[in-house]
Amino acid sequence: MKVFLTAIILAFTGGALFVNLGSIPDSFLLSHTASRFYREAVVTETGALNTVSAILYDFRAFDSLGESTVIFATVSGIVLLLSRKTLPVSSAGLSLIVKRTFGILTPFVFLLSVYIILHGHLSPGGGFQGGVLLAVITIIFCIIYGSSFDLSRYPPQRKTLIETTGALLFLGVGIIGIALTGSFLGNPSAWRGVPGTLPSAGSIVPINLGVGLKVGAGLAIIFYSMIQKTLKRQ
Amino acid sequence: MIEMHLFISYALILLGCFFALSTTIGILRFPDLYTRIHAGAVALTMSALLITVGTAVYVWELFLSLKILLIGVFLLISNPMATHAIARVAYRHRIAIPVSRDLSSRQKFEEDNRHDSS
Amino acid sequence: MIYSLCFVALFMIGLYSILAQRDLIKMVIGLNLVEGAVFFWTITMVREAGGVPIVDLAFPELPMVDPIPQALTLTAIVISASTTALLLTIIVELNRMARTIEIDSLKGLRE
Amino acid sequence: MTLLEAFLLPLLLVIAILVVAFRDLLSSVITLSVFSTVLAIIYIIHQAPDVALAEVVIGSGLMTAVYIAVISKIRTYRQTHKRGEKE
Repeated sequence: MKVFLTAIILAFTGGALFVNLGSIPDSFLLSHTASRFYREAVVTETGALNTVSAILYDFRAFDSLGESTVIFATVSGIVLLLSRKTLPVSSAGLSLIVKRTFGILTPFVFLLSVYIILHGHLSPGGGFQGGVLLAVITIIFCIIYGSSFDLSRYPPQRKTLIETTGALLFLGVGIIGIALTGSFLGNPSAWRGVPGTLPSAGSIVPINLGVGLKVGAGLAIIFYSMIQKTLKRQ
Repeated sequence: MIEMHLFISYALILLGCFFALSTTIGILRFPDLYTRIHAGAVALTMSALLITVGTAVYVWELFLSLKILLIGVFLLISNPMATHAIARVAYRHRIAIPVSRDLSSRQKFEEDNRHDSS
Repeated sequence: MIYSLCFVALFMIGLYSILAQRDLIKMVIGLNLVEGAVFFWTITMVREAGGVPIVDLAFPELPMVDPIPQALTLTAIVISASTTALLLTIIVELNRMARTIEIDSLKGLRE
Repeated sequence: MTLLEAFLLPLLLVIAILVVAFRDLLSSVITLSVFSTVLAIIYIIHQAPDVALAEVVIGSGLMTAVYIAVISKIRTYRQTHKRGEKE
């Protein structure tokens, strides 16, 4: 009976999806509306070259703010669910060769993440991708060196501090936008340098930095609270 | 004459593809965990290195080529390290211990494990 | 056309994993597959040819693909990662409470 | 529809079927990371390098680590309680 029901649901959903997708006309994404505006206005209105970054952090920056709120709510929920008395049971880590090799490699991972965050308006990348690479450093510390090393280097209070700093940086740029341009998260034209150089694109660079810190610290807190073992009640 | 570096890059990439193919055949056909790791370590590092060098010759700009060569250097460091970690964990967890005729290697393995667990 | 077919097939595989598997982690994996299928369709639905959506200052009039689906997909990927992490945390807590993650053994929780 | 894509799309479907068909959770999760990688290559073919970067970092790096942490936690919990220890 259950197999029969599953087959019926699958067949019905697949047929409906396929019929509806086939009826979408080829000119569904009308190129003379929003996307044409974005394409034409990206250099003159924001100073950034990467159109995806310009949409995410300038034209639709309020959307990104809501997305940061979703990450904050997820981190809060996970920490609340796992908030028993926990004991950070640490493994001894892997062998000496692996530890030394990652001692060489980890600064380059950090450098790559900072590069991706700061060049978000010029090249592919931005706050999300660089932030997730920052969170990968926590995973490297927990797996290679054991989680007590991560606890001693970056305790959860410091991660929370970094996350709050990112969120406040985002909001602060928004309020400065109110003061300078009259609208929340507006891009002040005094900050825009020459397009194509590193100090350009106005408020996109600090928003990138804030989103990067927020996403990196949030995902690091999620991973760190997942690998903790529960303290047994005596 | 301007196409010379293109020929060199194609030759390097094709050689890298041959090494990758031999890696795949080795991983599929070898019987044991350790021999499979051997195929994945040596030939795969060689193939990745050849393909990155071939790509660096293909783009033929100074800074872009240097960036791609940096990726090759990191592959050269990290791939043997990963192989070492996998082999060490398999040895610790007694997966597919190689059976040997003489007892000395077997005894040495037991001593290693006793030393580790203590 | 072929992208729509591929999208429907991926969606069906993920939906089957959500509906028919007994393990809760397998159901979360199926949810990830469905999300991947939707991202795949959102990226491949752009029918205009063009380059990457980064303006080249030397040639500013070169055509580029539609950047809006890419921006939407980028937001959705991060949100799907947080959602998956939250679901996995709920599964860990459920395993502590009910001692199992099989869907058939969890029927006693209904009362 | 390039030649590379004609090879990658059936590969994507085969990998998705393998993800569902594996009975072992660990094999399934690792195959899911391979799925993310193939998806990222398809994004690069469709001129979306931002999305490809995000997909390969999140889907194939971070989420695999989170999945493996959860699976090992559940296994450890089961082994602890199979020995008869009560909380």
